[in-house]
Amino acid sequence: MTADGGPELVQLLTPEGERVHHRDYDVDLTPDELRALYRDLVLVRRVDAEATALQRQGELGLWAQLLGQEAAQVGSGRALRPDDFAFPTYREHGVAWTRDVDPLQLLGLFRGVTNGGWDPHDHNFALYTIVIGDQTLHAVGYAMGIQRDGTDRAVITYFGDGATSQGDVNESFVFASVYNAPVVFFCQNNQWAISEPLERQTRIPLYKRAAGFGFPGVRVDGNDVLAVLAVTRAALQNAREGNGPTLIEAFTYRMGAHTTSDDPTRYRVAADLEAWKLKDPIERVKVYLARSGLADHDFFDAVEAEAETLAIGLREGCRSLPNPEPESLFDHVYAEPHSLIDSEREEFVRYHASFAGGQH
Amino acid sequence: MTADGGPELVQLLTPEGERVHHRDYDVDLTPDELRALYRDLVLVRRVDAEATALQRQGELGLWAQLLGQEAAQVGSGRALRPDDFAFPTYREHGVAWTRDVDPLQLLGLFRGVTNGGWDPHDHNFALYTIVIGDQTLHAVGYAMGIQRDGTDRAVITYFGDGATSQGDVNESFVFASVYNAPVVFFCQNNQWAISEPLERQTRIPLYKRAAGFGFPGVRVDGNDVLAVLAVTRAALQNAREGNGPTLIEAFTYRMGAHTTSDDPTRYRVAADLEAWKLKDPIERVKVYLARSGLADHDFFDAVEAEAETLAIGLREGCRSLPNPEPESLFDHVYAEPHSLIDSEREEFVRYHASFAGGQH
Amino acid sequence: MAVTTMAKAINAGLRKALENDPKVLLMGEDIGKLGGVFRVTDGLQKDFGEARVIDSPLAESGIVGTAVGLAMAGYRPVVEIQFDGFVYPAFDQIVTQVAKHRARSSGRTPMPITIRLPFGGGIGAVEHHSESPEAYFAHTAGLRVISPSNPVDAFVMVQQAIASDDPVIFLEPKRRYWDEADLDDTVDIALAQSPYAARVVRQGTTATLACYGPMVRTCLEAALAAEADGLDLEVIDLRSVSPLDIPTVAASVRKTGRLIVVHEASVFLGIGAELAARITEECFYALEAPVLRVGGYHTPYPPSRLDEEYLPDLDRVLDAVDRALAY
Amino acid sequence: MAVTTMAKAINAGLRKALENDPKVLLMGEDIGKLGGVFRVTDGLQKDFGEARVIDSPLAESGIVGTAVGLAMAGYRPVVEIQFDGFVYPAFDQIVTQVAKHRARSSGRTPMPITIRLPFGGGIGAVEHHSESPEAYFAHTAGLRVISPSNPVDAFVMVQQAIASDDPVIFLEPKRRYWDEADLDDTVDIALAQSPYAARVVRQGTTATLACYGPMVRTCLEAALAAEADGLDLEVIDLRSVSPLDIPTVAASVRKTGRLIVVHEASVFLGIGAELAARITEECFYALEAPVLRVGGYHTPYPPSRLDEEYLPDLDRVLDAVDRALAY
Ligand SMILES: Cc1ncc(C[n+]2csc(CCOP(=O)(O)OP(=O)(O)O)c2C)c(N)n1
Ligand SMILES: Cc1ncc(C[n+]2csc(CCOP(=O)(O)OP(=O)(O)O)c2C)c(N)n1
Ligand SMILES: [Mg+2]
Ligand SMILES: [Mg+2]
Repeated sequence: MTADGGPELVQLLTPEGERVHHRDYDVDLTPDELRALYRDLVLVRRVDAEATALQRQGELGLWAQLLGQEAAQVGSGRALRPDDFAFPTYREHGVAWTRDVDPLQLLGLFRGVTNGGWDPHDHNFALYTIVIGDQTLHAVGYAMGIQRDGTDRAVITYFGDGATSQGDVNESFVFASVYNAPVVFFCQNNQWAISEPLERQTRIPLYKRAAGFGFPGVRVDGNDVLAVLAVTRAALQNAREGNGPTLIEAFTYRMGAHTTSDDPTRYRVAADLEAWKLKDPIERVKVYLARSGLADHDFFDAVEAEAETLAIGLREGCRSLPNPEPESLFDHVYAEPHSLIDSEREEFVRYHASFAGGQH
Repeated sequence: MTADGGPELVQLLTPEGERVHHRDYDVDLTPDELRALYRDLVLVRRVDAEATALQRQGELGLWAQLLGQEAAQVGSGRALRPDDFAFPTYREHGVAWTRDVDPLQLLGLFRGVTNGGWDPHDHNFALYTIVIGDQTLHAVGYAMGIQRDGTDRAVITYFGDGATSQGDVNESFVFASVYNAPVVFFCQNNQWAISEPLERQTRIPLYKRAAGFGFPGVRVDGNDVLAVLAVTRAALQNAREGNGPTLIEAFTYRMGAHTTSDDPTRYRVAADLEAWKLKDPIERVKVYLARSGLADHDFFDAVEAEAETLAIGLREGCRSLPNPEPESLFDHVYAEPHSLIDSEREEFVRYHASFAGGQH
Repeated sequence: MAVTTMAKAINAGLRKALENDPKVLLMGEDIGKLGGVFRVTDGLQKDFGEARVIDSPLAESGIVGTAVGLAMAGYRPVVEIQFDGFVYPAFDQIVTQVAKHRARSSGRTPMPITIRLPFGGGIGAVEHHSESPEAYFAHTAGLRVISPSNPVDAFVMVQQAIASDDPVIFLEPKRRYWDEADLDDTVDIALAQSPYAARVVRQGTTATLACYGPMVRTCLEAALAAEADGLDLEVIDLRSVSPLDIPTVAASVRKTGRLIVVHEASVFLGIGAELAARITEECFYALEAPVLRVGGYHTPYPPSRLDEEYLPDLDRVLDAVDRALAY
Repeated sequence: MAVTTMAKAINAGLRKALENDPKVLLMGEDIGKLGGVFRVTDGLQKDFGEARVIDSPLAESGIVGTAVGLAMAGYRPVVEIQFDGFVYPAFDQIVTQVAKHRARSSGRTPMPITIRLPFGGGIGAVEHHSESPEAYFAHTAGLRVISPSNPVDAFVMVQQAIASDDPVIFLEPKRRYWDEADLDDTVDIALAQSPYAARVVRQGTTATLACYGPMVRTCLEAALAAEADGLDLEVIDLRSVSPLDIPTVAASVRKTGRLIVVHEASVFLGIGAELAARITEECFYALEAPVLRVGGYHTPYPPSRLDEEYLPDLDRVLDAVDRALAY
């Protein structure tokens, strides 16, 4: 498979920062909107870098980096309406940002103080899903709910190249297609599933999978925030208008390790990384803004400064994230009273009191 | 979706018994081979009819009829080499016939005297699989074994239109494609999954599913034994030559009920049945043989007589199928000694002996 | 009041739930025009439409997974799994999502999902149509697992399951679908007994039989037969296997001193194991014999001609009673 | 003889199996170049090639399902499931095919499949990486379920699992991967103790602790600590949870009169339930206290900051011992 994504790749902004046109897709953004996208990209990358640092410092048990996937996530996230609903994996920190989830809330799961972190309904952004593929069926179910509500909201679900091999993901294609559900399948093809290259999951470009299920698939330059925005907007609009699902393959690259526990040097060559560095999703926007006089040094400096402040806040916030109360183990397992939970909680309290009593 | 299968339908023998040509597929059969196919079709239909009757008489608990699917099964089964391996569902009585499985052995499962019935290795024909889709992964695994053995054998797996929605079936497409396994996916699209029409499983023709996974798909007239034979032979040859999997959609119709416990009048109209009667898989072969002078009355009568004998043997054989020994419950669960099985068997024997002893 | 089968009682309960709450949806294979292979949903799609009584694609994980999404969107999905042996493809969605999602979201996203599962053997079916998977679900925190033993309970309990904000595995004893009883379909489920409370269905003093679903009738028949031998057996219909109503069983055992647990599922790590462990802990000094268990063997469900050899019946129950009394 | 970690001991066992039988294959996610996320398969693809050490697509049902087909074709697949919480998508293939196929075929088609499952908590991981699903598999007829507690057993038992014609769920106590021991990698597994036999790893008289996998070390530490209080605890490493070695445990209980079962999995319908029920039946008159159980609560595995509150530790084991002695 072509490393550059091939001719089918939808692109509006080249790696060199040149604005190009595409016969099917375009965006018309104000200077403010363009600068806002740049700001998103920079702040999201900074959040990711800071979280990675916090893991190194032992403040987080793990972190799944998005480095390199900022444009795919910001572009698609900004294409959403506030009342649309998004279903992420565990790596969608950039999408979370566009859904106004406080970055600090993302850290809880990785620090081990919660298995969730935010209120999905406040942000129309589901909790992170760790078990590969599960969330794609939830997205289709949610979209079926929208059809029954009779509104024009849409749903987007994120998943990776590796996830496309899971039965659940393919079943979600079947259900979405058969019910013509208003859902966008957003696959970030970052070329790797931990140590396994794309070739372990497919022998043809992933966007073509959709054709097998009877709905459109499109491959977009995942490092081009404008193209991702345009393509995702079109797919969402399509869903709103009752034309059913679309599969978007965002062709990108996982610049970091799979997670902070991973060691990519065992399975991939530095050369690839170097090649992809030239396609950086942020640099091209910066060049474009500067060249076209849409932003000056003051603006870039201001964004840097804002990133710095954000990072400091995140660092302090993380250290002060409270540990869960031991007894909270038993909270929320059931909505209604449960005799076994009650007796185990009682026993738990008795046991811990026995220490206070110095019995041990 | 077009009820007649559309222009993509591969056909070599029209419903009217006219031999037509196709740009990609053909078969060159001797008169003996043609007559043999007709004999297969008639005998297989008779086995099915007899089993259905035996269920009505209470000799079988259930029967899954193949009525209408004889050509799809005989044509594909006869395309196999003896050393190829086939993975059926619960309806492949016609394929079993081509694998020299004694029809009587098919009845055991439906009579409730066994959960299997024959030795898969004697016939290179796996046991019936009732859980929808499971066997497609077994087929791919078996094909991976063949790749490691380094032989030119091939594998075929059968499944229905409804099965295409199962995660396992789609995962089998992924694995076969990624490993380029020598397997043929043979989907009998009989238009129904119990009471659910094809539209509940897909909104495009099923053979197109393969394109989404990177291998060829073809739709063949499932009621045309010659076309099925030609298409399946080509796909198997492809697999042998290292070109990987093919999906064959055999476009046919379930002329009977889903099983003898089903009542199709609740969910489908008689008109469809009438339309499909005109496409009967056996009649067209008979007309062709007669018209082209390849067979005469004596031949047709002889086949009828043979069918009658077969039916009588099946009837008698079925009634005399022995019930399993109660203690056989514990046989074969494990290959090696197992303390729990041993103690339960002991207890079982003690308990039953207590009756003999008249304790109760 | 009308004489009704369990299948029809569940149908009536589903109808009431659909009438009372527009958010209630039914999903499953062949539940529409066909009315399900057991006709439990007969007529419901006709009356409530295809948007609320949904014929699903043939994929159990997809059915349960989309039900999770519908629950997140504010609906109350009632999923039918066609047979016990076909629930396993949905196991990940049930164990990983349905059971755990509420806790994961700190209670923000409840999972008011009911999974209807016809279970158990004795209907002369082919493989995969006679299994008893309840222990898998009972061992899974976050799920509730209940089973009615008669039409009246079936009618009430299915509505209670649907009304619950917790996910409920609703086990339908398929071989009892045709059992009949007088049903008053005007009963107010709000006032009905909790589905998590066991019920003493027969008072006795000699020994206690604890059972649920299809085995309740079997145990009552055994108790009746035992009368002849002068044995006075108490029979408890557990109704819920997760949670278990320990106090009710313990009270009975303190009276009888002996407990036999009966279920179709394999004895090894079946519900009887948990009940035996807990009751022994609760009633250590009251027990005059160890808790005995009557159930399936550690084998796959056999070909149906062995149904009778495999399934607990009146005689096997009484044999266990004899063994308990021998202590 | 060399000091080896459990992870390296399993690696050595896999290597031996690959060397001794050309039909042995390893399958799983990231087991090739990466050597698995725990490096248990480190170097094996390099030495045995991609045809025998297979990086699979990301689909657990597909991995186990193709392993079934490979077994039918005469191979001995050894499947790695990356973490306990990711085994559920394969549940149908495991329960419906791997476990039952041999019986279905009347013994004609054995399923010599080993499923390696790193299990248990205590490594500070995110959700789904700390679960103990053994009861699901132990309740499933047709499977064998074993777990080593130390590097030496790990080395031998993984080879015994692979050599077995029965499917084996091989539970690897991931938090003990880095425990070390002297390993003699020349031992002949044919002469080694059966993996289905429990082992008394500490002689004692006061009470018996029965455990397996990660809890064996915990129980030995508890026994050591108890010495101070003059308690002489016997510790049994069950090694196999299906089947259970009842005679060995019963013999111990007849001596000590008291049994505490310890595991990480939820107590409700956990292995302890079965052991309690059976031992109570076997040793009814010998038991001076009910069998007590120490294990996980009926909750999802909590966020890792609660690892210590959730997992059985030395103190919780001793608390149970105190309660048992109070009878
Ligand atoms: C069902 C399941 N199996 C295995 C894993 C372990 N795992 C976590 S991430 C991952 C790779 C995912 O790759 P991809 O889908 O491409 O997403 P990416 O991590 O590249 O964003 C694996 C195998 C899991 N989380 N869930
Ligand atoms: C996993 C699973 N779910 C449900 C069933 C019940 N069931 C048996 S056959 C069938 C329909 C299958 O339709 P199709 O795949 O088209 O095959 P056909 O019966 O038409 O040959 C269903 C739902 C099953 N056997 N397995
Ligand atoms: Mg990836
Ligand atoms: Mg069909």
